[in-house]
Amino acid sequence: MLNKNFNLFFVISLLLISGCELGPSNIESATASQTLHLGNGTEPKDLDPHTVTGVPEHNIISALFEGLVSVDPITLAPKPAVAESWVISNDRKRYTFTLRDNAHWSNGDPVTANDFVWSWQRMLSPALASEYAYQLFTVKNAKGFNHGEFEDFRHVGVKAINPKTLVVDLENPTPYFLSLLAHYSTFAVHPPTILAFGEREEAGTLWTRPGNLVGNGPFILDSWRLNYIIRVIKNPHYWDHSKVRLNKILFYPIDSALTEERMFRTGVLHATSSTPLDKIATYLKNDPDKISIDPYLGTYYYRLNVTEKPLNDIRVRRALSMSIDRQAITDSITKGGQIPAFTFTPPNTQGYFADNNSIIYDVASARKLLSQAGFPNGEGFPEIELTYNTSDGHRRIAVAIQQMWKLALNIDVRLSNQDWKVYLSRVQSLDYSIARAAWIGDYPDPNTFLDMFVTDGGNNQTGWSNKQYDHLIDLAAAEANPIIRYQHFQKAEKLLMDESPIIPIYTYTRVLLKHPQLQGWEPNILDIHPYKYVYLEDPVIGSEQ
Amino acid sequence: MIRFFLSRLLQAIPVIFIVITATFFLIRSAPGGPFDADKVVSQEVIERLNERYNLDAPLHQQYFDYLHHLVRGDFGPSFRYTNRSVTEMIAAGLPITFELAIYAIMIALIVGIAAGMLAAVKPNSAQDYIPMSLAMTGICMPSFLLGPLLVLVFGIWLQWLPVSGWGYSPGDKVLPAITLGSTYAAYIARLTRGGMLEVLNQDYIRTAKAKGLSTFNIIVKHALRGGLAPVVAFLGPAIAGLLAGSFVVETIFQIPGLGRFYVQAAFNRDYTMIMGTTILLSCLIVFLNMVSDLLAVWLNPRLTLNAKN
Amino acid sequence: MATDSLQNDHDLIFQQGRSPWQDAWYRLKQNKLSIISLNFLILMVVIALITPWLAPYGYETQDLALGASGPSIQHWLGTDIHGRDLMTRLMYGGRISLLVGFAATAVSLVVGVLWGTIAGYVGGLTDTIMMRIVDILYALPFMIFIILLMVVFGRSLLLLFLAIGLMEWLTMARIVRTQVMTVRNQEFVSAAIVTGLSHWQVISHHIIPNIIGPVIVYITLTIPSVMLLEAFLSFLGLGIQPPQSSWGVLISGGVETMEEYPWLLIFPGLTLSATLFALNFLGDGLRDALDPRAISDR
Amino acid sequence: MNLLKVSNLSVAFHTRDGKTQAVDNVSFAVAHGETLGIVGESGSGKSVSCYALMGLIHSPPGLIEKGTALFDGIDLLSASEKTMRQIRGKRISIIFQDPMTSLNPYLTIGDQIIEPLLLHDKISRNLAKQKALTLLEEVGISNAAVRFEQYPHEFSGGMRQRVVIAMALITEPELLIADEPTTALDVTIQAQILALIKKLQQQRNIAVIFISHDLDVIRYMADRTLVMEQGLIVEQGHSKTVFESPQHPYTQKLLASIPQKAKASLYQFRPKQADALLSLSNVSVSFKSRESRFQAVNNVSLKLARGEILGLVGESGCGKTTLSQSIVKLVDIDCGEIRLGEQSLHQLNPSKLKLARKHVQMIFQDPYASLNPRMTVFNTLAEPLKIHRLIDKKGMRDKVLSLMADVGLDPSWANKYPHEFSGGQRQRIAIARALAVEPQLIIADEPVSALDVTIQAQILELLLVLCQQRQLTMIFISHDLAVVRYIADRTAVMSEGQIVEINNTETLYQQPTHRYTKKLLSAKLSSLSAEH
Repeated sequence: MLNKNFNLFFVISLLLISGCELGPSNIESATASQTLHLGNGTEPKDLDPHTVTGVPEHNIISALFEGLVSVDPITLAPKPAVAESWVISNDRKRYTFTLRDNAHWSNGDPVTANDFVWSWQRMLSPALASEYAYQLFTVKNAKGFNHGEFEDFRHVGVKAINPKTLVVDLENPTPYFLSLLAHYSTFAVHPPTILAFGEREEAGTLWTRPGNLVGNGPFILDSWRLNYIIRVIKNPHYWDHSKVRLNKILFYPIDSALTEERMFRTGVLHATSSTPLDKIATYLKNDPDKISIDPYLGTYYYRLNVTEKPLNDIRVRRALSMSIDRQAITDSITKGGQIPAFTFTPPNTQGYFADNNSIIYDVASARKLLSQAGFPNGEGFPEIELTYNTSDGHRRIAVAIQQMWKLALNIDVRLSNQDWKVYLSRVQSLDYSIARAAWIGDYPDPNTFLDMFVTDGGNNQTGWSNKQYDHLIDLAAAEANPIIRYQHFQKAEKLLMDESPIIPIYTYTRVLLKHPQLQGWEPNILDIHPYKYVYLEDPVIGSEQ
Repeated sequence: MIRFFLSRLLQAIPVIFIVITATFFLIRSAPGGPFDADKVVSQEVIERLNERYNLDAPLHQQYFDYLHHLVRGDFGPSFRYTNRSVTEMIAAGLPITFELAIYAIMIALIVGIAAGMLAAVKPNSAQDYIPMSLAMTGICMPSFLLGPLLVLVFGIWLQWLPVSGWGYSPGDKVLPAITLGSTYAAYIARLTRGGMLEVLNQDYIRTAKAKGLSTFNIIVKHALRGGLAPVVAFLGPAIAGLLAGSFVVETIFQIPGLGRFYVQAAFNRDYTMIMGTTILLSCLIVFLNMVSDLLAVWLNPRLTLNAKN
Repeated sequence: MATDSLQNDHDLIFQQGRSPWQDAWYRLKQNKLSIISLNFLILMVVIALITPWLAPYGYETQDLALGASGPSIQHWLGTDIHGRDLMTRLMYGGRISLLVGFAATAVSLVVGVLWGTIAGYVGGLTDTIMMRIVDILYALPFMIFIILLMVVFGRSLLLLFLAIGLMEWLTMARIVRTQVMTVRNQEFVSAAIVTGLSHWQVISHHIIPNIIGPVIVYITLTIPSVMLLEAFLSFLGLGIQPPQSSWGVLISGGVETMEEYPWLLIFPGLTLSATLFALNFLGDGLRDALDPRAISDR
Repeated sequence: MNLLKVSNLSVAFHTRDGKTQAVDNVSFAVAHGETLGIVGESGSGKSVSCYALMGLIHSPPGLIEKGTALFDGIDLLSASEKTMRQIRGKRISIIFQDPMTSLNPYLTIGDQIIEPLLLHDKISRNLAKQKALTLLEEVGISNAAVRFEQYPHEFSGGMRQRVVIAMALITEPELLIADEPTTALDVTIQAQILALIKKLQQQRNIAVIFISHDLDVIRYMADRTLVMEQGLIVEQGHSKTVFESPQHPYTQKLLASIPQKAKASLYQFRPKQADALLSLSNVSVSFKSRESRFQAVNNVSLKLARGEILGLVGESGCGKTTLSQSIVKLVDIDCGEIRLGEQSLHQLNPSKLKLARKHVQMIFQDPYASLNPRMTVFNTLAEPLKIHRLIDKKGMRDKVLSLMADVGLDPSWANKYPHEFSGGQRQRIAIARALAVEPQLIIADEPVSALDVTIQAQILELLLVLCQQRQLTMIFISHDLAVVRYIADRTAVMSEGQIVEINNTETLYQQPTHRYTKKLLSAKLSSLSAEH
């Protein structure tokens, strides 16, 4: 009896060990088959462009679908996609799109203007509860429809004149409108497919499964193993399929950056979605061709709760902001070429530069400000709490800043890390003193940043309110002249930094590990890499001098 | 036997019911809802989502609705992975975690029992001290340390084995199984040593020797069964703990198992998924305790199945 | 030999009779490995106590420009990524780890032993109900539990003990219960009852001393897992907060940078292992010392 | 021609406390078909010398210092392990003392019986089974085919010993070593087993070494007898000669220790007044298992006068222990009443019960198990004094020491632990503990069964003296009829939960009326050997 069991153990352990001969890695066989392996953060919630919100979802959806407009991978300028051309009216409020004849769904059906009207109605419908519905609020009456103020979609400013002509009316002249159309929330979905698996406004039906999903992007969904691998293969019906060089893309949802890095190092992945902080220096030193550091449209900052003492005092807020040595943080902690930030909007956001004289690193002035606020040398300053969501990187920065404040201002700050959801609910209910935050722009325009801090803005979450600021943002929205518009934004941002309800810390960079095989993967501030330009090619050895 | 099962089943019902009830209300009292996100979701959207997932009903109503669905075998849809049902996700993850756990337990048993036996046959000798020191090291070395270490040595330096995946490339199951099994191997080694020492002092071992059996045969045929009693008692809770603890190993090796779902569901406030995995775990605990008792009886014919314990 | 002093001690305490503890101490003294381990542990505790006066640097003192550097004359064990002295942080971390290790284990010990003893001693329906409660607690999702604890009670070291104790006592209760069921059927327990002892006296005088061996072995296994659990809870936010640290926190941080800055893993790892080995030897020694039969049987 | 010739065997044990010479220069021989009896008290080296022959001495701590043991030309002491394995279980078999522990509880009887056969004779399992079944029938196990598949715990003690015998004989060994094969058994069973061994030996012409501390058993079994004391052979010769005209003083002492027919008249009970200290009326105790109810004590009534010693005899399982436990309320009674003096024991509240417990104390069978191994003698004896607050702290020491002196223990041992004492000394501790609270009634449950004859005699003497001095009343439970006859004033015989006969001891022993009493008395070995 027992002997039998032992034999069984033995056989199974042999089986386990038997695979010791490692075959060729993913990377080694990738060039020939043009198969791209990508680290992709977490498991996507779904692949329905109208209901999802995250970056991992975005990476896959952009392979499966295409909008009216796409962006140039280098300049981010709008490029024709499903729409082969468009005309903008003089008041910049009416856009007339002409759809290309050879745009097809992956089952061969043509993509029509009606598909877009149908899809936008779906996306804006209250019942679907799309979290990104506001992306289309620039369209006339879209907000009202989404809020259920009326039910007739014909009042919304989007019409199909004929199968290939789509007319969109806007509320305001919105210079970044075309960029919005490159965002997946404005993509069209295939109505018959949706209806085959449920109602138009029904979320979470089975239409996004492999075999069911019909898209219009360069790739089609081939397989989806939960929490493991999502595989897409080339779509022969894609209008520009001759340009697409990749045959397959495999997306790996990987929670741990350390695991992802190890997978990259052993040739499982071509590119990662993140990079462990401590590996950056190693790669820069040993494998500079395998790491890429690119500018990114995002700001790492701290929110200050201006509704409670002592942070209701502008001088205290400015003192806190001015006593942070941002350069030391980017040099010694984040190490990924991040830029110390003294304004909220990243520099050169589509040609916009904020006035960055308001906040500087100046410990002496900071001490003076704090003393004026009634806390000379930090005396009497209450212990306040710095809340951040659980993450090693956030902790390291917080630890450094805690110490900087202690040394510069002699004040004690307690660190408090919270589970993500607790952190969110704390911040949203203003149940914090200082909270770590980050903002990644949705589209390359200062509005995506500055719009946040209007009075009672959903993402304001500092309790800060300034009439003049609100007014400036309104003026900018209505302004058609880009130069004057940016001036409004600059004034607003100066106001924001003077009152400092937030402490910008650094402007993000996109640090990722990237195999030299990976070509056509162009750096841009939105970290968008249209797969139709991407291909794999073994680097020529010895060509560099 | 039937009585035993019935009685256990009867005990399992209140246990699982209490677990369901407590978990249901506990998770809803934790701050943050399933739909809170980085970029603030408008109140209207939240309300509609709540409506869709029956979260707008009074709490007790939600509870009874949940029970109502549950008795019909419906765990509901996942709140996070919107096009997945909880049943589907468990069906995808459980077999993998189960397979991992089986390998780990087998490694733990083979290594642990062998080491424990070696040590017990010659107590207080090098043959005792070396395996027991290794066991102690194994206990000191948690999987979050051992896993990356093994990957570094065997995956990256020596390049013998893959560093990730599960059934994707040959040999990729070796390191996860060893990582998960080693701590348990260490515990089992200690338990086996203790149990064997006890049994080897028994009179019937002397009888076996008087019959002319060799030391190996004495150990395998006569001592092992009795000596493993503490190990068997340990196995039930250990396997349950192993399933829950596979999260770390699954994360390190990118394995699409249930452990990751179990932990992530809590962070995501994926209510139905938390409920599903917790119910599964409680059933497993009840079941494994029962198996552990059955196994103890099978190993030790003197015991009879007592309905109470 | 120690026999002479032993004899004197015998006479000294003869008046009152000896408690098992006093006896254990005499026997323990004869086990060299245990005494070395005990001295090592005492040294660790002493270091922990006088760390504020002993440590060469402040545990929070940073040198961002220096960053992580290997062992050197200034920093014997190197520095971490914030440029903080690792030795100092290990010394301060020991304060937390030792406190948590012992206090949380004590919590689990008290609860687990009480629970297991009552279940095993009383038996029957009481036992069934008590053990099913243990099953229920095993099954509850601990992650949610931790999040709730943090939200409801905020953050404190005391809460940390409680949380860890709450998780660890379950297994302790199981082990104790099995042992108690064996011991309670022995004749000397009947003898004690006949003598007129109350149930409580029987439990405390006769049963608990006789289950102490397995309990001590389990404690030596619990302390390491408690110290590592503390690191995990701290990471989740329930435990200690930076800039404080503990051995577990240092090790789990060291794992992440083990290729770049191996000293950040090696030194905390060695410290923890040495302590745990010492605990283990002391535990084995104590178990033997507490069992009067062990020595002559050897 | 001798089958086995042992010359100059010396075995020593090395422990922390130094060297113990367990067997000292022992020489003896056994011929084919002969039974050699070895008699001696525990620790005399009788078992060790036989284990040495089989290579069963653990080394360390044991060490065979010198000697030879020629078995059919092979020196067992210097043979290789491989050679020994071929001899063990094949040519020499051994029956161990305790059939409860010497069978592996995890394996079926059948597997264990055929194991040596499969190992040595390399025959098929089926053939082995056939052989085993025949042998099982032969040793008196009916329904052998069914029993073959059962586990040891499903057998009674006597049946197990039959299995052990079958297991030893299945390979048809030339030499059988029987180490106290009947000590753990009831008298009636003992007689059967001895008869069985004798029968099988004669049928197969096997040489037997029979080890026992029981002189009656050796006298009945052995052709020649060897008396050992402290590792030395003090006397050997034909059994008849040794028993009838012992030469060595130790042999004489051994023989003298066998209980006399009755105690000296000094200790006889003389009823002064008719007050009953303890009275049981219609007491019944049952144990419920799931399927059945087991009636352990069935409607027992008896009265015990102050100062009287009542003997309670019966075989294991007859309910005598349960009855005694119900008197001290370790088990609850189903119905009936137990009165101690004026109190009804089973209606007392906890505090009154504690008081009542002071008056009734118990001495348990196994002096090892009944003492907490982690308490010193001092603490063991002080505990009841503390519990009942009989004495203050200052007086504690004197009281404990005087208690120790009373039971014949050296007071300087007060800080020793139970395991540091011999069996007899442990039983003295247990008696001292019972006496500590100065009870009126003592229940002694087989207090001398685990002890050697000489020690047994001392303990019995001690109990008698104490009863006399302190006017104690005692219930003395034993399966040993001779012991009860020696100590008890009245004797009750229990069978299947009932008292079948109760009478003055001498009357009962000489004129038993109940069928069962007669059977019990006739199973006594002295009567067997008389027939022989």
